[in-house]
Amino acid sequence: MIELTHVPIDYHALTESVRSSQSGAVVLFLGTVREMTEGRRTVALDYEGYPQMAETKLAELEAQARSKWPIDRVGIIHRLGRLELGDISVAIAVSCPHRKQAFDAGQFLIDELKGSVPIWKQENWDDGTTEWVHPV
Amino acid sequence: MIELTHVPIDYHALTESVRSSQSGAVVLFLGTVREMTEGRRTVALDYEGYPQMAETKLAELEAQARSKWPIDRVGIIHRLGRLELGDISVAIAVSCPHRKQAFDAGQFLIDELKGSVPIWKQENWDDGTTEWVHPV
Amino acid sequence: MLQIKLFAKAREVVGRSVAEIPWLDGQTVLQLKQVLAEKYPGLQPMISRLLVAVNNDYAADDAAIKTGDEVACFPPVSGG
Amino acid sequence: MLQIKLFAKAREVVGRSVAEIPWLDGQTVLQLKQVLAEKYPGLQPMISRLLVAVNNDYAADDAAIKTGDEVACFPPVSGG
Repeated sequence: MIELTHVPIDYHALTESVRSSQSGAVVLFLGTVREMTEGRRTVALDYEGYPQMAETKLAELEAQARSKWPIDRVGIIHRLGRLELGDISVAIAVSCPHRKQAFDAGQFLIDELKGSVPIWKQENWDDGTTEWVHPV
Repeated sequence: MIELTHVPIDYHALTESVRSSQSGAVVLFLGTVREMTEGRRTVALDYEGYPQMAETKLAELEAQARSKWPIDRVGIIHRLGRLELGDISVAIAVSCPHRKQAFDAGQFLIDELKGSVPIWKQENWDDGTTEWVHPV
Repeated sequence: MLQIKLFAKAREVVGRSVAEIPWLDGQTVLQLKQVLAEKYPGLQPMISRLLVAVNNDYAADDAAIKTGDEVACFPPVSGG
Repeated sequence: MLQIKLFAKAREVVGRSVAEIPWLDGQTVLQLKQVLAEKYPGLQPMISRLLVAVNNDYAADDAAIKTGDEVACFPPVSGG
């Protein structure tokens, strides 16, 4: 299941959707809005996406991950719009027969998502300025 | 938070308990009862623990993990007793400023838990036989 | 004419989410970037980092674009 | 007398969750395993894999045990 949403992510439902008695391991990753970045204080992040292409790229990532690991089920939800401190921007859940597969697949999916899925975020610093985030 | 329990694990509450605006990443690991193991079919697992020592060892693991990664919050719950297919036997949630730290810490905690925490499981195969699981 | 969806800082500096420019089939991604930067000077400081997607996939500088393609232009992604 | 908590297959083959054996302070973990295997022959096939914990920590074969210590004996762990 791949989804872009403007409402809070229900990661509990996402995790339930990947559980299965065929799998011994589930890994869930949550990206959340962190207050401090290199000494500067964030008050909110604005996420903008290119929805059709983002969904296409996420489906490609799922296919790549499935070619590398024996994934049972996988779900990815990315939120768009204004997010406050602590809010969940992205949730990735994956189930596999064994734990190392699930950890590796989960880490691959979030690393690749950050590198190739057309979504952008803008910092809203506590001094009132805004700044588009450049990838590291 | 470290806990041994005989009731179903509420991993949603566990995950909420580690979320924090100081952290950009949460990783949750769930171990679940898998039906097939090397071609044999499980109907249930019975988990037995040595509670005082298990809690001591889990607290030591948390301290070790905190010495290796900048962990914000961590929670570990292990279930004991009879578990059916798909049930969650263990849940580990960890939050860190960055994602690689959270993945590495989560994987360390489940790997070490399986190696040193005094809990044992017994297979109930579908042919009616039972068998204590030997670590691999 | 070719329509180009714009996102993030590219959308912001251009001041609109869709740009429209005259187009000859066979012109390339690199030519698109040059035409855009000429028409919208705000894009010039970021031109070397601009990405172009054609039909929901990243396109290299030498890829040809034809009218009717779905085209988008944006800075490096920063989601997650 | 020394009380020894037994878990998993060790508990099962002994048929009880606590064993009690005569003990002289200063005897070692290795001696404990030998005394247990003598008293409970069901433990003999697993004696080389048996683990002993003293006061909630794993104890090596040459560690000394004294009466009053919390002692447990069990096979390699398999939780998770």
